[in-house]
Amino acid sequence: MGMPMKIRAGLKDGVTEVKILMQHEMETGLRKDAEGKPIPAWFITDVLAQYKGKTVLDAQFGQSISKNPYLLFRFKGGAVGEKVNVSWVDNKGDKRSDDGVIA
Amino acid sequence: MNVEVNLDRRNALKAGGGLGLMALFGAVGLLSSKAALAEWNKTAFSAKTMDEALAAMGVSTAESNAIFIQLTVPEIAENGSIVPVSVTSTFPNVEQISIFVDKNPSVLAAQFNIPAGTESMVTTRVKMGQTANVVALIKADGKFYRTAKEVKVTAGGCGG
Amino acid sequence: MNKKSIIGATLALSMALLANASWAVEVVTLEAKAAAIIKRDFRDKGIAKADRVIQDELQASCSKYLDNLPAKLNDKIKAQQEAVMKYPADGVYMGDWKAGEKLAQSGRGMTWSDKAEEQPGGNCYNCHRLSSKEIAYGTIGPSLLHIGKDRGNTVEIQKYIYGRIYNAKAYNPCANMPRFGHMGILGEVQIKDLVALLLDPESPVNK
Amino acid sequence: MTTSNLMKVILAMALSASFAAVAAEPEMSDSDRIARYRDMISDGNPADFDEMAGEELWKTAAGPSNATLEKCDLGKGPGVVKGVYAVLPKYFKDTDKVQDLESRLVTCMVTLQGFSEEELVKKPFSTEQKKSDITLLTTYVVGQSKGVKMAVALKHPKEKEAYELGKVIFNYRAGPYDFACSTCHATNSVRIRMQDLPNLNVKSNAQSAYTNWPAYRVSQGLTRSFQWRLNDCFRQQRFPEPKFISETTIDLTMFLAVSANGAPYAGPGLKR
Repeated sequence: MGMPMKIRAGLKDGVTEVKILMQHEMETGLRKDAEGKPIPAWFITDVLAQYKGKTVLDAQFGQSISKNPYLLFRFKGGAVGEKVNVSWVDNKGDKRSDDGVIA
Repeated sequence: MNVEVNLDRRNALKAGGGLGLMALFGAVGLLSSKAALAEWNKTAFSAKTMDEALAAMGVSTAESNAIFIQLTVPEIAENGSIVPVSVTSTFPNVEQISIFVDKNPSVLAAQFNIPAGTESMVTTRVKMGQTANVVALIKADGKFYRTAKEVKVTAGGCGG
Repeated sequence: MNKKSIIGATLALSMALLANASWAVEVVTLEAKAAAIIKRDFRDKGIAKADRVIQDELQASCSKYLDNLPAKLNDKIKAQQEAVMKYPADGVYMGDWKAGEKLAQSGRGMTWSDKAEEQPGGNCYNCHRLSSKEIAYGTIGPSLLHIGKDRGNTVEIQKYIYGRIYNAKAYNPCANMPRFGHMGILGEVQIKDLVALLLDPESPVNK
Repeated sequence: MTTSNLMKVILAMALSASFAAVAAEPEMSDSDRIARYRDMISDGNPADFDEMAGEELWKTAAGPSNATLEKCDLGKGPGVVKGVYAVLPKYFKDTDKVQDLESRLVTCMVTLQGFSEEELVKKPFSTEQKKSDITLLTTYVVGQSKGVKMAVALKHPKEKEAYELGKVIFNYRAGPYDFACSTCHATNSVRIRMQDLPNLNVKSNAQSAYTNWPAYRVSQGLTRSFQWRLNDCFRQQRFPEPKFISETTIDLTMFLAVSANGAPYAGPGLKR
């Protein structure tokens, strides 16, 4: 089970802005540890954001996304007090799902 | 489960999220790792050059356009491990936004599928091993467009 | 001047003296106390041994006077530093500017995370502008861009630059710049390479 | 082309026109560009996660005494976390010492939870392998002072002395490079490589520098405490290692914290 995300969602002029901060190492697989052994690649591959069961963003990541990935996007609609659900899965099959309440 | 894995995720998306995989995601609120991995474009994300990556994504031509694609990156990044990238497109019917770093070991950083109702705008952060071009690729009405900007990655701190 | 004002002036003067004296005592006490605390609070780590916090006369004086030494003390310390200056025995001051550029780029060396066997860098770009191609340069020291072009490349200039890198304190006792040669941070070969980086007409510093 | 698409095109043209106007503005300096970079990464600080983890630690019973830290007196009475970072370092009667946040947390972990001080100070900083509990707790506590104006007092004689000693330590030149803190931090508008250096003798500089620590260090992927910051300063000064929560580090912190008085605390920050 992955570590919790931080999701902030705000409604303005009929558009919901979603900011997501995920906790993940995002190892490229190219780094070496102190003993010179390669650190295996470990990164989020897929992110899905949904509002009321409908997909509002569908992302795929590669090794070049920064540690603790950050995402910002906007979708039309949304209502204060409703939830935006975000889930991710990484290349090892680990996953995480969290909700952010629209403010 | 097997049936769902074999479903084309793109088609599932277009069907409006009420079928197959999307129903599963909606109900569980979690991505099915198996399904997701099957979908993840391994060839494109492992590509070492822009040409390889574009080929893996089925892009034969991508017209250069800096007017309808706004790519916002810092001119200088104090640290290559976080480089903020924002892509906004004013093309109608944007379906996909992709971000590349042309000198990274794997050039494709991220690909975003933009469903109807979601603005054609996304901000994220990428790693850059050295000074390089950040490339934004947009798919709109089935056609591809691109723009690029250079980000200088500098030596930081006292170096120790 | 009437009597009252004389008394007033004397009083003011003696009060000023008193204040001054107690201030001086206070400072000495604080400095000694701080030095004792520092000596107690630091420990060996890697190549950085605890005795590094013990000040030499130059360091103690510059600390005490916030880098503005009284003239007499300034002359004394400058003379001490001049006396320990060492120039290359072969009379050659310039080496390879390419090796010099590499050294200038490196900010490593002498910290507890550095290794004893590694040659410390020159740390030059940390504080100085050198090659016009490097935009990530510091500004604590003056810009050295085009220094060779502007000052020429005579043996006198070469020797002067060598000396400034070997021991900047022989020119200005409380300079920010480390005493690279005197403190054993850089050897003769390294300093020569840096002189070349600064003065060689082919060096990017002079392009 | 539909009407709405036409609107998009017009909007795009207007946007590109305004972009052209931006480009025509006078050259940005490299420092402006760096400032812009910092501004662009300022949203979404991973230190938030450490604040959350630290709060969990604060409220969870631990140690040989199996107690939480909820009765810990950080300077505003037992259990008060809100705003305490803005009054630290401070003199504490029970220990008869001036203490900064990290040393006070150690005191509480020893007295309330029964940990051994010797063990606690052995590995006080986070590493890639393991985050430090003291740093996580610190991150939580400082987050509870966001927006609170720095008001470090110099009332007790020991507080005054710590400040005066801190000032001397700030100017103490030693080591193979002859460096003091002041070598890099007592001049206006200078930089090392691309990093602007705050002149800590200037109030506004000292305020923005101090109130943005602790901070998440992008280059290390970890949240770093103020004790760590000073430790790394001494490393770069080519000094030996200052002992964790030693008087030297606390006196220096006192000097810097007082210099920041009056400014709202803005951390945990986000740094290169």
